[in-house]
Amino acid sequence: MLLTVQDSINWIRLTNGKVQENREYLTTLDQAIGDGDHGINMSRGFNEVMSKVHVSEYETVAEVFKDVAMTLISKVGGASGPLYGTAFLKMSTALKGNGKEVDFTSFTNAIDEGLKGIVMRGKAKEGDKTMIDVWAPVLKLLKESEEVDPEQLAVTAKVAVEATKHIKATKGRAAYLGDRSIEHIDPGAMSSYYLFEALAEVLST
Amino acid sequence: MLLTVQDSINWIRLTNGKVQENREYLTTLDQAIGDGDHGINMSRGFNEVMSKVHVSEYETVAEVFKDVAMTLISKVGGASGPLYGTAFLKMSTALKGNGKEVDFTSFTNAIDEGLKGIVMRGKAKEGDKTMIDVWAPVLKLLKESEEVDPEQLAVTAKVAVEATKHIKATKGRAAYLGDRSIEHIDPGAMSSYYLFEALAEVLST
Amino acid sequence: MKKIINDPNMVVEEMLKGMEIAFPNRLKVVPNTKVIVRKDAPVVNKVALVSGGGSGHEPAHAGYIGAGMLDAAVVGEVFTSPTPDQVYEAIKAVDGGAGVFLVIKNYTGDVMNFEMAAELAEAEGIKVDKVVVNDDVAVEDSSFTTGRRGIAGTVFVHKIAGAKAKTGATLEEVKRIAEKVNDNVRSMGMAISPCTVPAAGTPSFELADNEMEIGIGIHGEPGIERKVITSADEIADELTQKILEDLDFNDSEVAVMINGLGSTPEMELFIINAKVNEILTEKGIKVYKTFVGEYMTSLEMAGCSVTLLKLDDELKQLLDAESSAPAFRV
Amino acid sequence: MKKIINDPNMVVEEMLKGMEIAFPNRLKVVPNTKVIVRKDAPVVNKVALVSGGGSGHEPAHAGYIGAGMLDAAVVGEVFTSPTPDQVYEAIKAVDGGAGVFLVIKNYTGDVMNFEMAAELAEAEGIKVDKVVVNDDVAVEDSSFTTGRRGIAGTVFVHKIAGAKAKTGATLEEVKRIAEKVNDNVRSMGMAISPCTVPAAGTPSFELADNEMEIGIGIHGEPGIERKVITSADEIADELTQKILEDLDFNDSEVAVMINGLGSTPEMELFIINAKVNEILTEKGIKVYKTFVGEYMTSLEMAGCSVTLLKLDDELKQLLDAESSAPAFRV
Ligand SMILES: Nc1ncnc2c1ncn2[C@@H]1O[C@H](COP(=O)(O)OP(=O)(O)O)[C@@H](O)[C@H]1O
Ligand SMILES: Nc1ncnc2c1ncn2[C@@H]1O[C@H](COP(=O)(O)OP(=O)(O)O)[C@@H](O)[C@H]1O
Ligand SMILES: [Mg+2]
Ligand SMILES: [Mg+2]
Ligand SMILES: [Mg+2]
Ligand SMILES: [Mg+2]
Repeated sequence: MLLTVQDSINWIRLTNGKVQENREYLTTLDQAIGDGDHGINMSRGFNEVMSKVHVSEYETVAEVFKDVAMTLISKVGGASGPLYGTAFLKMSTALKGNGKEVDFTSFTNAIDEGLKGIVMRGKAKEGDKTMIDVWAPVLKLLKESEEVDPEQLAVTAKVAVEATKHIKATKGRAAYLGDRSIEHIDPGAMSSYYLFEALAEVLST
Repeated sequence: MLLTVQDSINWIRLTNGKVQENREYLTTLDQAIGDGDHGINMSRGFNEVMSKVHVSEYETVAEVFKDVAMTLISKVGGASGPLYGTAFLKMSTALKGNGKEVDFTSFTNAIDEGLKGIVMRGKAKEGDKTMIDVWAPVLKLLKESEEVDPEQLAVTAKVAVEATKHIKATKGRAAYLGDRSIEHIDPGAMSSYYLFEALAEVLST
Repeated sequence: MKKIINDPNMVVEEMLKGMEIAFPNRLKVVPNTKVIVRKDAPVVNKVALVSGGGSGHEPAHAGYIGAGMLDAAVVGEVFTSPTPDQVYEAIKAVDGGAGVFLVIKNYTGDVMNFEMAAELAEAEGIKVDKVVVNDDVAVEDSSFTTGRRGIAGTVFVHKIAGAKAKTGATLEEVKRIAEKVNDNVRSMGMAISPCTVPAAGTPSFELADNEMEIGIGIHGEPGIERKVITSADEIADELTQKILEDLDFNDSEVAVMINGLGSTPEMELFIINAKVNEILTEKGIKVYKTFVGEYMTSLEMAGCSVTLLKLDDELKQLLDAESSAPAFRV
Repeated sequence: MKKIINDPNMVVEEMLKGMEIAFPNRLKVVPNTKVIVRKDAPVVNKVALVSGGGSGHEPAHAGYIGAGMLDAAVVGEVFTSPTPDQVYEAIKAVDGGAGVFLVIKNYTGDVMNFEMAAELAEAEGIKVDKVVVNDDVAVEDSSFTTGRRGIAGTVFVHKIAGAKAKTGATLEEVKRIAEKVNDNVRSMGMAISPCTVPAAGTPSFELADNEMEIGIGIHGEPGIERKVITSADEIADELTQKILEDLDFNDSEVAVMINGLGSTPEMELFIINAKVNEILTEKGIKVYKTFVGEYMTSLEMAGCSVTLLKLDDELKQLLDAESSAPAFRV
């Protein structure tokens, strides 16, 4: 067993905490190479997610992710809303067969489907300087492992987000800047790092 | 004899010099209690006056003042344009009977008519914190004297302009400020001071 | 100073050129002047409306030229009243035989220069009359002083007197209606940032990060009071209350204008409008029509003014009448 | 941050309220949404036009609602694309049976959210089609990247596709004309000051007193190049040249739009217009119509964009057709 319903809720709660704490930092990152709303968008979205999850009862992890997805899709907007929303929607669909608990293989598969959703929706690929540049290494790690090492997960995500600094953006708003996008961390990659950092924390307790 | 045609031209030239030199200062004074264009207005106007006077031949002081008047009226605008323009027009009219040279009594009378023109046009009175607060003491000095003491003339104008600092404006733009107009020198009073300071310089040589 | 300009002393000339080229079928500049008139001026047997003043208030006044509004705008240097000869040129260019009506904002300079022009025109046998607009309640109304300024309410005078003139009304009738508008219109403004006259190069005043000026005019002059910036609702409340204290608007219908001074996003103007409307509705004052936008600006000043015009049937009809002026299409 | 607002997180809601109250006879907000539609929506058997995007671009997009232009505008948070459910609400509110046409500016977020809404609508049996406007020549045009942004040229798409829809054209015909406009319109912008998203509280970037950003977008994002500010003539020249290099305008007739980004005085826009017109005239490009003003803003950013639309008879006729939209009256 990897993730219970309660774990999945904790995951979202921890992510929310990091997003709210780093609202301004995310916005600063987005001001540098985007339009300065990523922190605001994520903060608004996860606030709404928390309100939703708070008052609901869940039988399965898939249901939790479905609510997260629908809330992000309908409350965030911008690029990150449909992308994170689609990711959680695909993760929810992938976990439909599972119940209260999700094992490692199913979860890895869900992350795989989530990333596919992001790619399908945004038509970006690894190396375009987007959130994909965090999701892809994380998925790779999971696929190559037999079980989760939370510490390694966090480190992988951390290294991945830092690496976006050196990429020239070709997708999203940062692409308008061309070479000027280099030397800046991608904001969506950073929020994805928070997501996986929160996951690592949940899995290590 | 007080003023020759050449003196009157020198007067205008010296005034122009002071106005151009203090363009920014006049504007700063006008920014404090007006709309920040007095230096620009006076500078533009006297530039045009100089161009006009430069290419003309004059037989009488009245003719010089007429050209000064018409140029100021058609090139300055704002409040100061019609006021200075009217002053010089009335001075010109007052000196119509005189020729190449103007004596002290005629000149005093011309200043009297000039000030009356300003009052007629602007409907302000002494103590309203306008250029009148320099013209009136200067006229008083002239009326009380038998001949001009250039030094006294300059001092009188200087004292008068400084005194506008303590007045609450009731006419012109400064009036909108009410009490906030106190502690600031009136820009039009300052440009009138330059006019009379230049006159004192002409008369002392 | 940071501006998109060439020579700071040539901004007015270059603006006029850009305006004339932008509206070749509507406007023309009278050669060698700073007078801009309707392409089809003079309109025979119609009272012609002339307004103007310093520039820096765009779209005032050239944007209000068109059938049903102004016939000419005289453009002075930035924030400086145009000279009498220029106003006189405008009068001559638009006089169609029925007389010329001058809409003057109440500033010492404007009044003097326009009056001198009127004297010149009258000497040439052109009938001229005028209204001096003084809608700004921020300034004390006293016969011993300069009196109140003309600000955004002037646009309603242009609109309504212009509509009246278009009906074929006489000069006296146009004057009556213009004074009626002036008697029933009140405005008040505020700013959160100053503006910079191009030829001056420095801002007209300085405000700390948390300060605003209440009772601001439209020439970058300081307002009547400087204080800590409050919320949009409080600002709307303060401006509206001052206006309502000045004239009895009870049970009446009004036109509302929320005017941006130059760099206030429309978003903020609409936020102000929401509150002004709420205040009026609470007091039983009915909003007949609302105008939100930049009508009478002060270069790039950030701030706004609120204008209320008390309406009766006559004013409503003229307010609703057609206008082809680019900045006030009805 | 200095703004005339109440709660920075409520600016969009309060703006919508202020808009609806300002135009009670023209506009209505679909209850519990951020969708603003024509008062008489849906218009039966007319293709309905829906546009929108983040707010902060006012008068875009609500100001373009009216007969002959848009049927609905979907209003997102400041600079943030609206969500699919909101766009879907707009589609439902305006569909009059002839289908709904979406005018989308080419931003990743806008495209995704509008497309998701289209999928929802199609699932409900509503015919939906779209154009993705990408007029900004500052950005490289590549199929491997996000591609070009949609900026001020979008307003011409609204106008012309709206006029086409008003003639009773089918969804396919509206799409054809919208794409024709998009194929023939090019824009480029610059800024001399940044803007501040209310909820962010700090400016989007910082510029030194002598710097400008060339190739700026409309979301406070930095431009493609930062350099020392030049004269208005040089700026006009740089923007226009970039546009002319991108599309062959030789011997053609064009519509020109000089768009202010929020706090640029009209005076400066007209100065730019004078130069743009001169450049075009020199090259034998005929200016058919000129638009100068704030059409697509970026909050209180100071700067401007130049847009050229290459016209043929069909486009001219539709450009000249009547429009009752408050921000684009024809
Ligand atoms: N096509 C895409 N595919 C994947 N991620 C993307 C794409 N476009 C943008 N993103 C991500 O979205 C982030 C920006 O999100 P946000 O600022 O909320 O939206 P917007 O760009 O619409 O303002 C970027 O930093 C990037 O990680
Ligand atoms: N009614 C008046 N009578 C006399 N002088 C006046 C009057 N109104 C204004 N002034 C003078 O004009 C000066 C302002 O001139 P200026 O700045 O050029 O014109 P404006 O006030 O139109 O911008 C004031 O400082 C004052 O001395
Ligand atoms: Mg963003
Ligand atoms: Mg002044
Ligand atoms: Mg002035
Ligand atoms: Mg955004």
